Amino acid sequence: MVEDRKWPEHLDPVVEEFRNCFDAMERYELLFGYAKLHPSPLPQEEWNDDNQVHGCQSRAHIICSVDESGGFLLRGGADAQIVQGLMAVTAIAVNGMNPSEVAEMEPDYAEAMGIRSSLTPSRTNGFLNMFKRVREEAVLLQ
Amino acid sequence: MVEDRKWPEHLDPVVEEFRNCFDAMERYELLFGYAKLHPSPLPQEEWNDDNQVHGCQSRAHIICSVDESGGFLLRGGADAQIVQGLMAVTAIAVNGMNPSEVAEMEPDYAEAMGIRSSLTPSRTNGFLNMFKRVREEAVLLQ
Amino acid sequence: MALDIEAIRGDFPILGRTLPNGKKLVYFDNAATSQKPQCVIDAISRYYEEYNSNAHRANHTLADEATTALEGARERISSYFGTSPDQMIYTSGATEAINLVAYGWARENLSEGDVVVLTEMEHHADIVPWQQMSIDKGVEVRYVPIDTESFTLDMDAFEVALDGASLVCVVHTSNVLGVRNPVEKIVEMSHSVGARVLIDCAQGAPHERIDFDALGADFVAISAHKMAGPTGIGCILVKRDAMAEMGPFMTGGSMIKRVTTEGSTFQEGHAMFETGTPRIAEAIGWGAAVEWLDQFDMTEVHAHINDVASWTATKMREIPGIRIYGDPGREDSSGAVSFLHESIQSQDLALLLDEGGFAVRTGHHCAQPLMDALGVPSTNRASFWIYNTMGEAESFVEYLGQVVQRFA
Amino acid sequence: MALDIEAIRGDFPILGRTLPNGKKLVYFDNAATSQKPQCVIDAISRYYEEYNSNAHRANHTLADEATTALEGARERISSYFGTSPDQMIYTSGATEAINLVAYGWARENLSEGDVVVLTEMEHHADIVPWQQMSIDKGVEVRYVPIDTESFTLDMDAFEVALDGASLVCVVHTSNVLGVRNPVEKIVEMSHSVGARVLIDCAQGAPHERIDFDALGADFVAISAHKMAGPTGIGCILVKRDAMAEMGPFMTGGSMIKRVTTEGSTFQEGHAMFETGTPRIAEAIGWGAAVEWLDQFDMTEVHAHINDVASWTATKMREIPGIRIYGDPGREDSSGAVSFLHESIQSQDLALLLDEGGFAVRTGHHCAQPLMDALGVPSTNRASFWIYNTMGEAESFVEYLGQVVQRFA
Ligand SMILES: Cc1ncc(COP(=O)(O)O)c(C=O)c1O
Ligand SMILES: Cc1ncc(COP(=O)(O)O)c(C=O)c1O
Repeated sequence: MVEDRKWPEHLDPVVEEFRNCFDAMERYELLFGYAKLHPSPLPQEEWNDDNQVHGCQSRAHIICSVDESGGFLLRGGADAQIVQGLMAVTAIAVNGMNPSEVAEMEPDYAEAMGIRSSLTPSRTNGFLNMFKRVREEAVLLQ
Repeated sequence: MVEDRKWPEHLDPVVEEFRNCFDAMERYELLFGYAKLHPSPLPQEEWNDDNQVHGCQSRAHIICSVDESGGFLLRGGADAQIVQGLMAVTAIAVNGMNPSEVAEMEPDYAEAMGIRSSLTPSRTNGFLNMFKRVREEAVLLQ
Repeated sequence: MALDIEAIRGDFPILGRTLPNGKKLVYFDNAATSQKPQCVIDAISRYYEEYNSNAHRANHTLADEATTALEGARERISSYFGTSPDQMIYTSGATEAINLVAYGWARENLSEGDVVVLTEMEHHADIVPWQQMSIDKGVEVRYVPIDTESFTLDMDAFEVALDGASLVCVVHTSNVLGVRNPVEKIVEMSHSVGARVLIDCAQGAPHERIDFDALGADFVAISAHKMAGPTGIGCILVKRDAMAEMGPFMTGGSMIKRVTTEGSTFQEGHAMFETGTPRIAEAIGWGAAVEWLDQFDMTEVHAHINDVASWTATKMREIPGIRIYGDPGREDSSGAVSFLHESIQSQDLALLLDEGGFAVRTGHHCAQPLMDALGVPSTNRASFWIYNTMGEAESFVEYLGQVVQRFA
Repeated sequence: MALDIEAIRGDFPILGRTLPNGKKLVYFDNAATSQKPQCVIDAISRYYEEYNSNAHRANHTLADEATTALEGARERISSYFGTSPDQMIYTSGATEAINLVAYGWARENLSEGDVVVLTEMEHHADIVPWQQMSIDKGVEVRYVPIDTESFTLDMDAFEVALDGASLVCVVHTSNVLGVRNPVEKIVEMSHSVGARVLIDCAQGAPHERIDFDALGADFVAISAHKMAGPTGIGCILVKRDAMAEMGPFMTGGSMIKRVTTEGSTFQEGHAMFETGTPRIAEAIGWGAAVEWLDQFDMTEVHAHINDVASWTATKMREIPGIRIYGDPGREDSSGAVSFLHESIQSQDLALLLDEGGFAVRTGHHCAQPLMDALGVPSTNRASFWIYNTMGEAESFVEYLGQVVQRFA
């Protein structure tokens, strides 16, 4: 697995944790946990039309920026815990990375984590829309 | 056949003639012949909107009346020979009959004659529309 | 004679399906679309395999067979709905049916200041066309509110709204609440003030036998795909005198009498509103669906569905945090159970239920004004049909209970 | 690599059919509708048997699978037509496609005195909507005549008609004459005077690869059922900037952003024009048809069809009394052979041919202005497609000769 992964090495333990879950429901439980432990949450007061991620049936908002040391910072919030959890994992992955690295990232860690419902574009939880938006913003922040 | 026929007895020889044909093409040939020998044709000059039979793709016109002796008279014309032939056979059947008998007639002689294309309402030669119109007029002439 | 649900299930190949995660499918999304029995699927395949042809002007055998089947379907479907073929116009579904009334009837007959009465529980398909008519024509649109305690239409408000109305458009059965409106009374009251009435029977037709002539509504909109038929077809039933007031909507082949470069004349009656190559396979498939449905007594079907819905709702109410919108099991209810959990967001709940094999719909169900009235942005909705079993309902309630326990 | 016609025929179950009179079916009515390969029929059945569900807002597995298949079909079909999914709007066929341009674009952008240019060889679907626009909006409709010797559009007259035109609507290939118009030049000339162009590719798409982006037309109308796809579906391809000028046509669910009792906002782009439950099975079937067609080189397909048509027409001309309308075999021709016999009326001839198993279409072919220009009320039309063989053509010509001998 470590060979062909396309996510930053420091995400490995997180991915591993999900892979060690007994079943899908346990993975969702874990994801709900990550949702609560989001490293850089975007409080609901800051949600607005500009930072809304479209194509999600639930509401999702992100703001991307670069911190003092040039590292990427993804702040995000969603009303659905599954989206919020995937946002949290994504933030763990990208926060601190070089924006140009973020711009190249692939969303396959979600698949590796075994979150089935994250995999198809038509799923309205909108993880893929969120991820695409992150990459677009990373391009602009390079 | 004579048992359960629903057409006037004097049509029997005509029906028989068709039944004795070798195949469908021979029947059509015979029908083309009857078209030319229509006993009471309606010349094209008399075709108009009022006497047009609707629901035929080809043009068909009929005028029904009662002659001096109280017998039904069907005059008809069509630009398609197959319709014209079926009209001719119909005229042979109904001419001279009592209108109330005509009003009760069924179009099954065409089936007995083996004219397949006369059988379904969707066939655009419109035999069935023509026949229905004859019966309706017969009701009015009773 | 009681319904043999297991035998009925046997008619539906999809109901035996195992999902990619190994769970058995439990299909509770019937208000969105029903499943199709094998005989419907076969009728469509047989058409394409044996007698596919463009219909009308049928001078060859295949065209004759296709036309006969197409018109036979119209006979069968219109007669199932208690009316005659000339009062039925094929559309692509209930949405196009209502748009046809807007473009074909209202555009010709309504003008500035005329009043169209809707209700807060209409589907978007029965709201947006009228809002557009209001923009284009200056028509006034009124919304009859619902009572959010009983989840029924406020009939006093309806009576008030009727004043001066030209057209009344009411949903037969709400796709969110499962509540059936008193459509007989609505038709009567509307006619008494001289208004025409459209009843949106998209949800009604799968749950009871709609008798168009007996109901007396001027327009009834129906979708095939919610009543065992294929996608892409439905109809609008139109009373003869209302049809006589209509002008053409979509134009082109078939609906004409004569076209010249100077202008065209049109067919009369329902033929004026059907243009282009007909939805032949779809009509034949729908005919087969109606024939399939016709073997059942719809009163029994409704009772069965209501039993399952009622039992499910009762059990769900025992699960902490679950709130139900509507009153499943009530006489005027039919098979849709809308619900929310107080802390598990509806999308999350939908995905967690999906993990258990349960297909429920989640969202605003194309009824945002109703969502606004209920004060929620969306609901989860389990909706039942003829082939759903008490066993499925039991496993659903059990699974939902576990989910709530783990995730709330 | 030459086409293996026998192998292709093997894909079409209907082609093996024996008619009730014992004759083998010879299907020469392809311009009305094509037959469907087994893979298309199976794609539809598989949808209903395995993953039927309403699409969009897909929070359960079945809905996800249906949505993925529906959108996958849009990708595949739009890419087959050389464009991107956002420039494609599903309709029920070419007729609705053109009506969508009339209601969605012309209603918003044309007003009294604006000029719409048509041709005498348009199908009614591309005439009547513009006549209605002329009644509703006072738009002027001009008809470019055809040269009845060469059966081609009078391009000098076209140039004159262009003066002051806002919209030009031309059929890619005539369903009666089989003649392909110089659509590239027509697009260029129309754009040079600032007019938008609609090309009716109902007949063009089955005979050549339509590359929407390369063609540069603003609107292209297509029917699935004439190109191996199911009934009830088609599309309008719309250039991005033309789409931006459009307003909503049919309204209801899906095409909205937000509905309140105060009013509604709509989706942008193609989503604004698709409302109601999608034609899911139909889209999936059409996607399968496009995939099937995509295995062939359409230049070879066209050459094969043209060979058969050309040979047939040449032989038919040797039969006494037969007159052909069009010039089959010519480079700009494609597979339709319209004809009349001087003394055997066209309906009679159709039924006599049917007796031999030959399915040809007879009538005005929804092109009465063209019939008027040709000075006939109707024609017989044999139209060929990919699976027709020289052997079928031979038996047709032989049988036709016998009919003429016997019945003329
Ligand atoms: C040239 C042309 N345009 C438009 C149409 C209408 O297509 P449809 O009936 O599929 O809507 C046809 C088909 O008959 C046609 O041949
Ligand atoms: C009450 C109601 N009306 C109208 C519609 C629209 O039907 P369709 O999408 O089949 O056009 C629906 C289906 O979602 C509905 O539930």
